[in-house]
Amino acid sequence: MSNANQQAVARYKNNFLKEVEERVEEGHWVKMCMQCGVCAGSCPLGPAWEHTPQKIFMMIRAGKRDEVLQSDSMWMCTSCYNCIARCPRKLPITHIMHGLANYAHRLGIAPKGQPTREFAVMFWKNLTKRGRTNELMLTLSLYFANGIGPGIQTAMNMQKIGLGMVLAGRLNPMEIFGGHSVKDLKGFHAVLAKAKEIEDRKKGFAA
Amino acid sequence: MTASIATGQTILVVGGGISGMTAALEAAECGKQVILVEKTPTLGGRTAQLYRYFPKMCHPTCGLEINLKRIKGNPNVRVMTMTEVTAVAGSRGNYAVTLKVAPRYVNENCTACGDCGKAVTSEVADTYNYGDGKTGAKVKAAYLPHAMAYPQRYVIDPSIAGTAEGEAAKAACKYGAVDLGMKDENVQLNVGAVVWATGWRPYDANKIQPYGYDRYANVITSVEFERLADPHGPTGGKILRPGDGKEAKDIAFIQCAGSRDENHLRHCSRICCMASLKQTQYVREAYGDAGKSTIYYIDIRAIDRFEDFYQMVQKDATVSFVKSKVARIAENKENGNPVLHGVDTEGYHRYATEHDLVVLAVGMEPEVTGVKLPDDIVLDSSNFIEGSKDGGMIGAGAASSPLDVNRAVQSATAASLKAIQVIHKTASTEAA
Amino acid sequence: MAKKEYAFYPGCSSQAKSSAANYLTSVTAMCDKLDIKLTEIPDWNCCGASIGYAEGGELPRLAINARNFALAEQHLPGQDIVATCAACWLGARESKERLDHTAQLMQETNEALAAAGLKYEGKVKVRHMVEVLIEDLGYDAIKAPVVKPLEGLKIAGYVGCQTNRPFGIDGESFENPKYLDKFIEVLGGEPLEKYEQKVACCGGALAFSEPEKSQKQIRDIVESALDHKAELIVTPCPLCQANVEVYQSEINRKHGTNFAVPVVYYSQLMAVAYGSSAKDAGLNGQLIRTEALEKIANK
Amino acid sequence: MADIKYAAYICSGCGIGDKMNVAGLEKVAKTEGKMAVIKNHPFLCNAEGVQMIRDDIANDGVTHLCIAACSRRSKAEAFSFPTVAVSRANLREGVLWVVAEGADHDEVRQEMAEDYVRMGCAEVKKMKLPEGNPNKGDAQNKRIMVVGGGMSGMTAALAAAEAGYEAVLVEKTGALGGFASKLWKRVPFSSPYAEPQATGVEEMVAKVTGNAKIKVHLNTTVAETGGAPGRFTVKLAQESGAVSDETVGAIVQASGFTPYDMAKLPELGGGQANVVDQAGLEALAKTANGGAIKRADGKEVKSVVFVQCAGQRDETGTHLSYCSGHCCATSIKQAMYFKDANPDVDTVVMYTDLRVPGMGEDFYRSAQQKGVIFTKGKASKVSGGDSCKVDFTDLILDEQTSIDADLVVLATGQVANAGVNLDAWTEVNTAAEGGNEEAKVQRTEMKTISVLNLNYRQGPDVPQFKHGFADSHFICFPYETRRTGIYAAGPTRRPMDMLQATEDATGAALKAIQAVENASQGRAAHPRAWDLSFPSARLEGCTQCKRCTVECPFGAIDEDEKRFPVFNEQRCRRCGTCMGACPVRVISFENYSCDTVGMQIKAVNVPDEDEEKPRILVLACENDAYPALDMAGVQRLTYSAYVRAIPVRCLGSVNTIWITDALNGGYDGVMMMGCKKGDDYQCHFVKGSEMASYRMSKIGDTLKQMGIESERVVTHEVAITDNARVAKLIDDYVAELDKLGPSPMKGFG
Repeated sequence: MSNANQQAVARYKNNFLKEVEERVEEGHWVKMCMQCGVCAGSCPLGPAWEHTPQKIFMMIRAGKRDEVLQSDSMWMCTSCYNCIARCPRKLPITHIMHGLANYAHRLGIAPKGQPTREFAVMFWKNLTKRGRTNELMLTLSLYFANGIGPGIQTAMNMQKIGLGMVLAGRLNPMEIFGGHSVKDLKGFHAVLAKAKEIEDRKKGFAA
Repeated sequence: MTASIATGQTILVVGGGISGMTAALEAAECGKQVILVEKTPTLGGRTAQLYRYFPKMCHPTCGLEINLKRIKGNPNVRVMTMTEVTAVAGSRGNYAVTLKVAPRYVNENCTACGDCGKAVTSEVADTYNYGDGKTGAKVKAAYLPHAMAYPQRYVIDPSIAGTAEGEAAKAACKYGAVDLGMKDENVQLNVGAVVWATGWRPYDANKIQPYGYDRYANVITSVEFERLADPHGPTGGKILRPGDGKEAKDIAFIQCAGSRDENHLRHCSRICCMASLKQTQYVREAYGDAGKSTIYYIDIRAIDRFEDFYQMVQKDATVSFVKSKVARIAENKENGNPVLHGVDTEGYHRYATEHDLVVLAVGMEPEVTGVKLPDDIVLDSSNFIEGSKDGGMIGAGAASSPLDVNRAVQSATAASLKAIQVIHKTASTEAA
Repeated sequence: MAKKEYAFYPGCSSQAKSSAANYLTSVTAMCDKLDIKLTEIPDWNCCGASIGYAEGGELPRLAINARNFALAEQHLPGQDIVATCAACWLGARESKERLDHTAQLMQETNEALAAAGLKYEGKVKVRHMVEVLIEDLGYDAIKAPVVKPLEGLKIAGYVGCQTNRPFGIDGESFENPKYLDKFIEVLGGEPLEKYEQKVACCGGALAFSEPEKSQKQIRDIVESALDHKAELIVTPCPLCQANVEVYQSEINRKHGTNFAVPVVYYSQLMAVAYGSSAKDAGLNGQLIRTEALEKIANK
Repeated sequence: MADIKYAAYICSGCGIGDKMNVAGLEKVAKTEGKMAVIKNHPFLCNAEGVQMIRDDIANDGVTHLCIAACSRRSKAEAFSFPTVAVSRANLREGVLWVVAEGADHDEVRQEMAEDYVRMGCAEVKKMKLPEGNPNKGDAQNKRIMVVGGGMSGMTAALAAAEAGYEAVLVEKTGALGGFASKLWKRVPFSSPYAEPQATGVEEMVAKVTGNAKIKVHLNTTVAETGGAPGRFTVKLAQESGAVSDETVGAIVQASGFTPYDMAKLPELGGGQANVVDQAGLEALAKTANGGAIKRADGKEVKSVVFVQCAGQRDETGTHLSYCSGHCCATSIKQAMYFKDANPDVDTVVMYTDLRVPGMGEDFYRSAQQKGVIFTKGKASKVSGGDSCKVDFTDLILDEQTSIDADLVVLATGQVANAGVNLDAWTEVNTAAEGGNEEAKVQRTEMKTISVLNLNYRQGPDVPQFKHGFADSHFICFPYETRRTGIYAAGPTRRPMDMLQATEDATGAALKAIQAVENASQGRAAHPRAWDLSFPSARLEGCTQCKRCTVECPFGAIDEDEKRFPVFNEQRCRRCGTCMGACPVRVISFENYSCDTVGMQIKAVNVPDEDEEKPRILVLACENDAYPALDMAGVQRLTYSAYVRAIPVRCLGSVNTIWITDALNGGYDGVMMMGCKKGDDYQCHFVKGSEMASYRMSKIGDTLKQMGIESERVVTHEVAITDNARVAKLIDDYVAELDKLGPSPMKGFG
């Protein structure tokens, strides 16, 4: 993984903006920011950010590669789209944040143990397994992510809810044995594999 | 009214604001025949609704007085108020123009004695004081638009024209000036050149949803603030906020309210920074050191010697600057104060600041109500007028670009000469 | 009036015994009364949701959404895709816009789809159920079937994020959308128009990973509803519904509050107002039961 | 001239007849006003009333008439009788609407009205119908001289020519084009505002040289300018030393600007290798001719930093304190030069406030689209050399940092080429005239930078406004020059970009055309546009005190060898400052003179002290104070009926004789109301109210000799919006005078 990072560093030398434009989803928008800061003030999770979006764009232009990619700011995004709705330059900020997170993640330099990062990975694995999310497995795997002990602890705390959901017919204990799935799983996986292959080729992650 | 007096040597100026008056007068004082049409009942336009000008803090009515004196004394200018251009046919040097004159219900016999106003009781929105906006100001339905209105003649609001109120106004007039039988009148004119000085209008603040102009009483626009600060305004110059009539002493000015924003106006309106800097001095004028102004901005655009004014305001201890586009406004339910949320981007400082009153520095967009532009007029990406392809029609002042008063007059003077060139060429080709 | 037919995209959470199963139940009842025919897209797959970005990346997310489009175009030609889940609608519509506007992505995506013998033509439209109700039927049509008006019921319309931004419902403001209030009004209830948290984010995407942060959002949403004396919160979004309902007990446990505000779907309000039983309206699916609605339903 | 016949027309409309005894007014007009014809009418301004007056003029030989009705500001069109002398007695706004209602005010109201009738009659008897400048015959030249052959100058010349006027274009270098010809490209003037455009200089030069109406003088400067609008005589000096003469009617000064000298900015690398100003970058771009831009040392530029506001917006007093307006857009354009040639060149624009108003925002976006990086930061130090370095504070990231670059461009400002600063000049010149040899040398030195070399009494160039620019002081009137017939245009008037400069030049050309038209008709120019009156002086009474020549705000009056004033009517703006200045009162206008006002003052009926009715004379500037008094009436605000107001053209025209006459005549006080003075002066005749208060400060001794308290003469700055305030000022002053008691002069009048 980290050799993908070294290759990227070598390829773009000190032109981080160019790297972002070519490799990050919607990255070509970064240059259009005019530093008004409306995104920073619009984010519900704002107070949890170390760097606001507009500041991250400035850091990208200033070539602060490590600080940006290792920041956990992007991982605070709740996908509420307030920033996109208000940006006077119509930057797709939410997607750029997602793109940066994804790129950092793929390079393997995103913050270790960042909970959202880990959840996102689980979620994707969960949904790609059968083509549809398995909410029970998702929940359980999350609780047990940090090992059996704490897992049981969290599970105990949440079991009332879990049980409630079951009673309300909104969580199915049987899903542990499979649950919902697309029928043409083979085709679905083929599509995914192909898409990933193209994307990796494009973004320099080709194995 | 006959069109015979107008010829291919006549210049038509559309819009009676400072740009239109300037374009008309400069040509007339060169000896040209000019017809000046204005859609409202009086000349003066938007500048007549300002309290003071930046950077001199002088009064717009001072210049208006001079321009009106020029008009009264110049036989070459014919003024038609309550008149709109409904059609323009023909081409450079030879236009056939159709005008629609709306009924004023008061004829030239009016001496502005005011008896009709005394006779009626019903009221209408006082548009001079932005009564159709947050000031809520009202006037009698028989009124003189303002103290310097020209023509100095009353207006009867159409809403009472056919009513007993209208009759009462008629009965009260000793001079037979009230004529409730007036109808729309169409006038045909031939002119050689047309100057479009149709001006600007404040961007509709209701559209800027995060700032809640439509939801919070104490969020107003910069043009409304001018009326609040003006001794001739609805509050007699006291800065009373609409929500509860309380004196507003801690005032926030939000720049780029609509401007520099692809969700609204893509252009920069040029005047707003200076307007807000000026308005901070209204706050000082009203409260001295007890007042407080905060300007939320992206870039302060105080071009050329206006920079002096910016530097002066920066030294004013009652004024502070925050480099931030405010994200949203909420309302403190207890006291009705607007609360501004955002981030100061110089460094990184999150704020949630309460103020007594918020003034949105709304942008300029071309005035379109009552303006029907001919098809061969070329517009820019924000619909400002670049002129007609054949050069026979010229944009002037704020109709041609977002301009401050001084530059609008400069633009109108240039437009005036361009119009003169058009009729000169027509004359010389006809002669040849 | 002729039946209106749509290619239905229920999404993972609306499946049987999933977190929004009761949404599906009530939608079925609602559509039945409104003469709307929903045909499920055969073998549809997950939209990837917003959170899918981190591992999924761009093209895989586009591809799985395009798969649904291709299936709809193939099996239900001429029908618009209708999603009930905010995330599904958003994920799908975003993918569609990006594909339709970027030739390269379109080409790459179809290259991927080809692996399953599918092709996305770029024809099908992607819409949210609320759009269908407002644009294809209109408020009068929504009012028409009302037999049990929700009299005197104070309801906070909580729109949330993803049905509102970045696309939202045509003609509605991002900051102050009014359609839920209008729904409540035509159904005979009392909308709380000044409810401030209308468009606040529930922190859904972070519910698992950053519980403290997302539960802070939920607290504000519920508190403000109570300030306005709301008996109910109504929402168009399954994530909002689940989060705001599910975590109230958790918040009570942590902060000693005693929240118990029922959170329902607009479709449940309609089903009840249209005379469906509490069961058909999916009211038995509530973690926080709503006696008020059940009473009306059982009238 | 035909026999004189006086008539008074009294209107009883608008309630005048109800509140006043019109018969009484008629009696005053007859017995005291000595009017031959006296008529009253219930509605004088309507068609019938006006016709009655016209008939009397046509059939009854009426030559002078006093209209006693509303204010002179009302019904101006109805009461316009261009063939006769007209005075207006303001019975409506001046009496009816401002005197308190009710019977107990009937007496004072009537007295006030009668006085205004007396004043109107007295005034008109001293008035002559202005017939325009009798010397207009010598002012028929309508050619426009344009000084400066740059973009502004060429535009002005073409604009005049295309309107049918001959133009004389004077350029000091060997070619037309000016600064614009040094540019690779210019910023866009019209939609879509996305790309730099060809300057179009060549096309314009071709148009100018190809235009039969334009005569071009290259390598030429203006050696001397004399005369006045319609008859300027100009000596042109060729580089060769040859001198030629031109006669022109008006002048457009488009002498352009000089970039602020980089050498004054060592801290920003000024003078070091690979640090250039914007002009320097244009030169490099021209050489590159669309290809890769290379530095002086031939190295291809791979990274460039533009430092905005270099030596501008300076608050330390060392450099330019103003903003030159165009530099942000210019740097954006220049950054595009690099990006268009090679997108991989790093281009950083370092700014504190990016100032691209209007559609400039599109140009800004276009640059970002091309990958130009904008950094909000303040450069503290630039070092040149093979690898330049810019130390700066990043205002967004809040850190001290630096960038390396192959080239640094300093956005320095525009310095006006506006010639000699007259304030400095006057000082030196007075010393020189006093015989100071050093000053004489200094004066000759100063003149070398003069643009126009005017032989005017008040100095060789047009007065400057701020920061050395030859701008107008007025927001509503950007072309309100202080040298009639001479109009500055382009960056010499105000810092500006090329688009604004060409528009400015077009406007200036119009004003020049207007000036020659007015001069040829013997009419005044703005703000008393079309005024046909003109000043005449009885020189036999003149004491050669030079006050008029010194105090004329427009440098209209020169001196002949015997030190007598020489009036250049075409330069005159009819403000009357000279009339106010003249200690022996030999200067007057036909319809405005020491007598037209003096006789009004004398006509007022001043009660004896036992009547306890004080009289206060108000002399009000007709542009601001008088309208304020009027509008107080329009708004039905009341003030004391003891005042008698007389509008004056300008407080500068107030002659102290009026004050002393009034006080001698038993008035209890005199109020003078004029415009704001000082740096932000509002007086359209520049120093009117300043002059007035200066003269009043001198009047103290005279008052002492007369045994009159100084409080009996006051001056106020009054704005046109001061409706309520004027009313209060008057009432407060009446109260103050009441405490002071009646004037000691009463009864001696």
